Parts: sequence; C-alpha cells; structure tokens
Amino acid sequence: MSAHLLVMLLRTPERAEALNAAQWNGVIATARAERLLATLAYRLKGQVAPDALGPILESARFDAEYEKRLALWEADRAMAALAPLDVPVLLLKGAAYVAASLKAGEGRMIGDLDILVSYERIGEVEAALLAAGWEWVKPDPYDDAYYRQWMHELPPLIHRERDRMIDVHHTILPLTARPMPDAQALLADAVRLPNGLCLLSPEDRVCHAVAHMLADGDLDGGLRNLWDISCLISEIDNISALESRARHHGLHMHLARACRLVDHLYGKGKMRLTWADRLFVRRLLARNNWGSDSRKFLGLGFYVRSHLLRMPPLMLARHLWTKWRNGHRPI
Amino acid sequence: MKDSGNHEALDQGAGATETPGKAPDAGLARRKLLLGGGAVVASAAVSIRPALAQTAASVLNCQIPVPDPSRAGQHIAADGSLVAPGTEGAFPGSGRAFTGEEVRAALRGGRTLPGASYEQSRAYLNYIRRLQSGTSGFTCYASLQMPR
Amino acid sequence: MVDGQTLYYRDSADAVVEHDLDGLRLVFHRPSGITHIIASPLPEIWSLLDEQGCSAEALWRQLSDHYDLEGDSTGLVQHLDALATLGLARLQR
Amino acid sequence: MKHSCMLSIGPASFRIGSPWRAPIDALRELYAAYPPVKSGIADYTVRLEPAGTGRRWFRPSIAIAGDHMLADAAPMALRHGLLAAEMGMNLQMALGWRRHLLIHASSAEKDGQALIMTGESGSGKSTLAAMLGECGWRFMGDEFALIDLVTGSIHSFPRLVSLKNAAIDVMRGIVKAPARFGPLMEATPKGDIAHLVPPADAILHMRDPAEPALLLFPRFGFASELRGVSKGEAFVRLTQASTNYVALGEAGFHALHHFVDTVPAMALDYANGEEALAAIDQLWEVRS
Repeated sequence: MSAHLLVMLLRTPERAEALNAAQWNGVIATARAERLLATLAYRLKGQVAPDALGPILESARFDAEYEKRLALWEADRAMAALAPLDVPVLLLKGAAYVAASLKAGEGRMIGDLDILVSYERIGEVEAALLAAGWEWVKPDPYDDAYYRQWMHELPPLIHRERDRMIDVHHTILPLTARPMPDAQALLADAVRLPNGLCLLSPEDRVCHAVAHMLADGDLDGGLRNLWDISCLISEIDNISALESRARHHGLHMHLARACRLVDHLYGKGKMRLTWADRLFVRRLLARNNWGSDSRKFLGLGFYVRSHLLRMPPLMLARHLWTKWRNGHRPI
Repeated sequence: MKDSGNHEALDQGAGATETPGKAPDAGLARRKLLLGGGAVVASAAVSIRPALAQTAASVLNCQIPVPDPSRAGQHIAADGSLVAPGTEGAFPGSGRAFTGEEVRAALRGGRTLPGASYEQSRAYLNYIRRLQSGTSGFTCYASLQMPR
Repeated sequence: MVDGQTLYYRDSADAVVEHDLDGLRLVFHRPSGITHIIASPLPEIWSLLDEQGCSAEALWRQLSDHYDLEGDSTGLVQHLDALATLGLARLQR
Repeated sequence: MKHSCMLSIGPASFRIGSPWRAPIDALRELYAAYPPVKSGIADYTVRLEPAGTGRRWFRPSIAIAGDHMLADAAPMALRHGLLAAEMGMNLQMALGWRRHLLIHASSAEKDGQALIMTGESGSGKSTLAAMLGECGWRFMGDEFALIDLVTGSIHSFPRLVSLKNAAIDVMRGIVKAPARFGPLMEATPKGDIAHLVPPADAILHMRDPAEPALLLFPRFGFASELRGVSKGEAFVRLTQASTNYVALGEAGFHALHHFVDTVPAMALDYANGEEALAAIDQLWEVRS
C-alpha cells in the first residue's frame, strides 16, 4: 500500500534508496492525493533517488513556494483591510506556519486564508472585508443563518479580484461541538511577528491542529493534518504545558490520541494503540498505489462521525432534513 | 477572467508613443496627461488571472448543472436568481446538466439551450453568468470566458 | 477634494519587475505573483511614488511639472486608489 | 487497476490505468511507435474509472480521475475511452506542468524554426498543424506548445492528433495509411472524433526543440484576411491561452514577454485549409 510507503518516507527519508519504480509511482500518486508531495519533496532533498523523480519533486517545491507567496500576500491584504480597525490579523493553519517559517509550513499547500478575531469585533471585520473587495460565496439564506448561529466562523468570503477565500473564525470549533475551546485565551496568548501578523501560541497551535483533525471533519486529508501536528509538537519545549493547555480547552483526550497517532505513523512507534486508534490508522492509510481511496466504506463511517461530532443528534436530523429538502444528496 | 476583454480598450488608451512613466525631457513639447475626474475614471489596469482559458473547454468535457445540485428544486427567475418553486415567471431547473459546448453556443450565437424555450434559456444563461466560485459548473463557465 | 492627510507610498523597487510593451507597462508584482498591465496615466503617477510617502497634493504638483494635466485632483486620487487596490501603492492615513 | 500502460510524449510521461481492457489496448496500439518510459517512473497518473457504483458493467461510463482533477468533469461512455484518456492526460498537463510555459497551441517546425498557432477549439489550429505535418514540416503538437523558461525555445508535445468532424475526412484524403487512424468515435461531447498517429519523424524527433519564428491566431470559417496583432494584445491573449502562466510566477512573466517581444504575431482568418496553407507559406517566406 502506497500510503504506508509515503508515511515511511516522511518519517525516514533516507530509505528512499530502497524503492523501485512501481513503488515510486504509487507514492507520487498518493502524495498528490494527500497534498503531501511538496512536503515529501522537501524531506527528500539530498537523498538518493532516481533521476526521473528530480523534476517531479522540483515542480512540487516550486508550487509550494508559490502557495506560500500567495498566502502571505492574502495575509498582507487582510492586514491592509483591517488596519483602520486596529484588529490584529491572527493567522491560523497554513498561513501561520509559513508566516513564522515553522517546519509545518515546509511544502504546505495552503488554499484559504484562515484568521481568528474576537467574537465582539466580528461584525466590524466583516464590514471592513466587504468594503475591501471580498464578497459572500454562498447566497443561500439557510446556510447563512446556520453559519451565523452555529458555526465557528463567518460564511466564507471570496475576493472579487483575486479569487481567494478568507475564513474568519471567532473560535476554533463549531459551537455545537462538545469541546468548547477558550477563544479568549487563544487571543490573549497570541504571538506577534515583527511584520505585525499574529499567530497562536505554540501550545495553542497544536491544540487547534488537533481540534481541526480529530474533533471536526471526517479525516479527509488526515495524513497531512497529522504531519502538521507532528511538526508542531516537535517545536514544543514543555510537553506538560501543552497537556494542561489542551485540558483547559477540553481537548486533552484528542491530544492524547493525536500523540499516539503521530508516534505510530511519524515517530518511533513505541506507544500502544487502542482499537479505535487502529480504525483511525486504517482510515488514514486508505490509499492504494493508484492514489485512490481503497476503503470507501470506512470513509463513509468517518463522514457520519464528523457530523455527529459537530451536532447533537436531533439538530443533525434537522440539518440533514433541511439540506435534503433543498435537494442536497450526499455522494 | 472578467477583465480579459478589456485589453483592446487598453491598447487604444495608451496612445502615447513614448515610454510611459518617463517624463519627457525639458525643452521638448510637454505631453498631455489625462487624469479624468468627477464621477468616472476609466480603469487603466488589467490584472492577469489564472486561466483555464480555452484549454479547459478543450481539455475537458465539462458540464454546468442548472441549478447547482445542492439547490435542486428551486426555480430560476428571468434574471437568473434562484427563487421558490411557484414564483411567477420563474422556470424549473433543467433536467440535465448542459455541456460547456452547449452553453458556449448559446452565449455566443443567441441559440437557445437544448430543451429550453427562448425565455427559459435566457433565464438559465443569466443563472450561469452569475455562477460563483465554489458552485457546480463555475470552473466550466469560467473556461468559456475567453478573449475574442 | 484632495485629502492632505493620506500619504501614498510604494514598496521597495525590487518588489516589482517592469517591462514596456507597445506603450503599455507590464508589471510583475513579486509579493503577490500577479502580473498587472497598466496604461497611461497609471505608470506616470506610479513612477513618482517612493518609499517615503507623498500626499496627493504634492503628487499633483510634481505631475504638473512634467505634463499638461487634464482632469482634476479627484481623478488623481481615484488613480492612486486604483494602484492601492492592486497592491502597487500603499496608503498611510 | 487491472489494465495499465505507460506513455512517453515529448518531455512528459503518463501512467494510465483502468478496470476496462479496451481503452488501454487502444492506447497501446496507437502509441506503439513512441519511446518507452525508460525510468519506469511516470510524471502523472491518470485513472479511467467507473463513474459510479455498478457503472463498470451496467451502461459502462468513465470518470476521468488522476493526480489532477476538475470538479465539473462529465462522465463519458466507455466506447469513447480513447478520448477520455486524451482528456485525462491533457488535464494533467494543463493543471500540473511547471517545467515550461504551457500554451494551448499547435505547432510545427521547419529549418529548426517553429510556427505556433493558438486559438479556441474550432479555430482549425489542430487540423492545420496536422496538414503541415504531411507536407514538409515536422508536426510538433496539436494541443500544447511548451516554451522553455530559460532559452525561449519551443518544445514539442506530439500526442496523437485529435481530429474532429470534417477534419477526419480532410486528413483521410491526405494520409493514405489507414493504420495511422484510430477508431471513429461518433457522437462524443465534442462531435465525431478520430485520432491520427503523427508522422514518424514527429515521434522520432519529439525531444528536439525549435526556435519560435511566427505566432498565428488562425480563425476558420471567415473570409480570408490577415492582420497584425500588437504585442500588448498578443501578451494578454497568450496569458489566457496558458494554463500555467500565473502559477509560474516571474519565470512565466519573463518567458512570455520575451516571446512576445521577439516573435511576430498575426491573426489569420480563412475559409478553407488550402487557403490557410498558402498564406502560411507566404508568411513563412517573409518572416523576419
């Protein structure tokens, strides 16, 4: 299975020498599907690998540099738009990693710009972004009301000239999810970079990545998210400070699982996995050597789980009913 | 992509033969600079956007559902907006997605979309023109927007 | 009305690569990776900006030293704002 | 994937897999003269998959998937599998290629110099390049011209020529070797399609670059007319004909303005192929 090989190469790039051509084809397809090819390309720098791989990895690194530039420019534009409000631009996820040159940012594909602002100021931020050329993506009133009432972010906005999306969060999990991270604390302990951009504290960065991967979402792109966590944890000096921070946010169980998964896939493999952990591992490694999903049924299970995580069952039923009435059919 | 039609206007706008931005030497006839003013200042800039351009249409057999499957059941008003079924003057969605080629032919030649009346086709095209990134069919529509 | 408070400036010269083509100015803006094609009077105005910053009033005076200006200062401000929207100019209020 | 093959086209290589035998066998046969992928490592993976549960057997239809995919792709009938494979490969190039500036254009070479023709589908650029390939030019490609980011040379991407509708009979009239034609696929989303194997020299020399000497914007179905195209217009139109101009950043900017500065550009309207070929010959004689 190619996902196993990909994980092995990320963990121990020096084993690249041992792969044959067929295995490389599987690894490349899987890495592209998991959006990890550029990360792998940085990991494989200086390793012995077939010549044919050179241009493939070079292009992947080139794309990552471009992603980084775009993300930083969007952050710059957000800063210009919010300058009159005196609201700090607190970057989350990929943009934060590249802005602070963290290891997790090496080769990271980024996409949307995610920022965190305090709940009280979100109306002003929304107005300033709309005035600076961002527009609503969805005109659907149900979705809009749903976002406003229950989600941890504004409905997505897209810039009319640059076609780039911004997600404005006021906390890091949907309000309906069971853990309730302390958004005030996230903002209060944020770190300011010399250029004025802000990011979460090192511990909160891990907490957010863990919440994003394990308390929200269906584990799609999970290998990449777990790689983020692995890199972010490696930059933590005091693990017990991280644990108590996670406990404060109600995320300590999720952190413990993330640590076991990181150890199993990207680390030394010394920790014991629970049977549920094993299901996660199987879901994470579900790519065959053509880069396609080889465990669709397991994927569906995690899709349902992702909805259960976000909403109490009655509310979920109401949500799915409204979506269904409007014609939405999953898959 | 929205701007891609503007380049001819731009060509004409820059009638000056000198290199723009370099002030003429003193002693030569002074050049006029049109700044405009009041309500209307013509845009003098075009930014290049990523283009799937002609390629996507040729590369890919793409399709545009009307409306987006996540809003199936809603009707399409003459201006292309989505309205509740039963709204006067609005049309039910198309039973099948239109291909890029069909939409291109309709946009260009005033031909109607297959299976649609004249008015219905106009409403559908208006819907398609209003597609936004993230909606089904947007990439396909974007690929039909090309200069000439 | 020309607002004397706002200063317009630009990033350091190595933020852009420029190339002239048939009377148009191609500008590759490195921080955004975007190519802009600008036509008169934007290149003329933009060339006068520096890293220190300059008010619209001062720019008007500098432009009129070089050119016969047609239009008024609101036109100039709109062109400056257009440059700011592209990210080629920055504002300091 | 039960069936698969690897193809090497110009500087790129592809691994194509499918649960169905037919499309892979057809590719193998038509690409038989192309060189093998020596390293065994392909730049891109293309999957021709069943478009839904059960669609492998019941009204079999193909979803085009692979390393790079587009959301709005419509499924295709299995009997159009060759076209699906062609689209799958094009999509990888359009979305993934970074080693050259990729222009949606056909091209042909003579005396080491390249003619590049770009235009939307229906402009006739593909047929014109195929015709040139049969009368003294080296066919370089009917879909993508690749501009070298350092030297500005044109690299060839001579996949099978994709002939549409009337062009099929036009080329059958010119090419007298039936073995060079693929099966006729009727009523595809793009009309009737038949593939044509490029001439042997096009495949033999597919890695030889050529210096760009003339850029044409052909347009079929109009009264014969020739006009110059300004550099500004050529620049903008080429950015719109390139799927990777923006992604290449500064390298693309330099390659493209250099190209536009040094290569003369003309727009050519024409009513039939002979007329266009005559006009091209004349332009080629007087090119600077």
